[in-house]
Amino acid sequence: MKKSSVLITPKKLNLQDCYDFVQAASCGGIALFVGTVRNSTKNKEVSLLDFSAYEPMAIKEMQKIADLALTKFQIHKLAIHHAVGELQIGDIPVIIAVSSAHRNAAFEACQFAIDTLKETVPIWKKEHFEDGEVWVNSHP
Amino acid sequence: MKKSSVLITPKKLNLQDCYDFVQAASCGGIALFVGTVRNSTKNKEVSLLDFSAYEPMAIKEMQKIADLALTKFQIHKLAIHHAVGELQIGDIPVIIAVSSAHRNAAFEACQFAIDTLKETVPIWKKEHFEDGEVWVNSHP
Amino acid sequence: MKIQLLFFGIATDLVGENSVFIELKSAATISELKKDLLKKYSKLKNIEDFAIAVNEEYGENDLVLQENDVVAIIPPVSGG
Amino acid sequence: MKIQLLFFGIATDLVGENSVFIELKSAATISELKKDLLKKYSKLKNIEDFAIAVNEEYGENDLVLQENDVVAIIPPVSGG
Repeated sequence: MKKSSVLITPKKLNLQDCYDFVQAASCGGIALFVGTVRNSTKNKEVSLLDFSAYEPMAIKEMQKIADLALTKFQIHKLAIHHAVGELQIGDIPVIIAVSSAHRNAAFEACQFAIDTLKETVPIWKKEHFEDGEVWVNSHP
Repeated sequence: MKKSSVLITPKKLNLQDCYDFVQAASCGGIALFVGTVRNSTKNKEVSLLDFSAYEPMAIKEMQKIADLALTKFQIHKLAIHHAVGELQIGDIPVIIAVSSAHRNAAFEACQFAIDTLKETVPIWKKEHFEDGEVWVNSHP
Repeated sequence: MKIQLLFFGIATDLVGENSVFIELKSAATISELKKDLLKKYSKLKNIEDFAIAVNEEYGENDLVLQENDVVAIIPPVSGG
Repeated sequence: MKIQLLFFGIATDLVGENSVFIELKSAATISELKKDLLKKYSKLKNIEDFAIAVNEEYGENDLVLQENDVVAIIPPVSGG
């Protein structure tokens, strides 16, 4: 049985899909994290975000996070889904879902996965403002 | 604007409803916890669970948790929904959803809410097995 | 004075009632009520412990009960 | 020897390319490549820092490159 679902897609991410993948009769809890596009960053109004990825490598790095989380925490299954392309305010760039028999492991693995994703996975976002655009984290 | 959604219902809980209540343009992350009915407890096979509540008081205690979480953590909105009645394996007794500008506050508030709910809210579950039934936590 | 008792969870099963009205001496505290209850419903000793809520709020042992209070027997909770 | 360079994120914008093939001396290390890149594409100095991936895996500075390696310039990531 596949223990992890790793996905990069230009389509809208689906919370229920992630839930359904991890849900199991042996599990008492599911922790989820949903990233959403905020309307502002450092007090500047964002109009949209554009996500791009080095896809084959990003998939590998996401799979490493999944495999490491499955080793490190007493969890059952996990899903890491990331969107690419143009996202509007309120859209969902990322969903993490983790199921486990006991809830603390699910919470810990979920936080570990999103924290690590933000450090290692080769995905970039460009914020578009009224008056220009900025590659996040890359400011010269 | 209502900052919290507190619900006890005999109907099926809905993940998307909780998500939609907390989601907002000012938020960068939503943490969710979904409790699910496990097929076993202490290695005994569970056939179904029956949840009952002291409803008016349970609603008050859930509201206290919501209000306290909104004070204690830098979060935007939160939902605490609990089901009552007979639940089968895989069914959802509880959903917590929390939105915030930054994800750590959402995770912390979500864990705080479920941990506190399990300590203070007057809701009880009776586990039904092949050979009998047990009120959880109340074993003589 | 008269108060209403509500039983929940395992307490309902042990006592065989959801709700009863009982007579109590004036100004009884929760800890006095608990002693009375354990005498009247000795099966309640089968619960590890129980809390008392008065008018839908948890009450400490030294809380003084009033006429017409609604007093709930709260066995260890197990929601979530 | 010939290697392929891939640019992502802000690096694409700075360099104006997604992908180029370049000639490199045999057995060059990643840190040698980085120096070459900063000479050849001086605008890359505008990025705080960048990592290098070789054939879809992060590489340390002392990693020795091989003919036909696919080498990606990875500016600070910002997914999630």
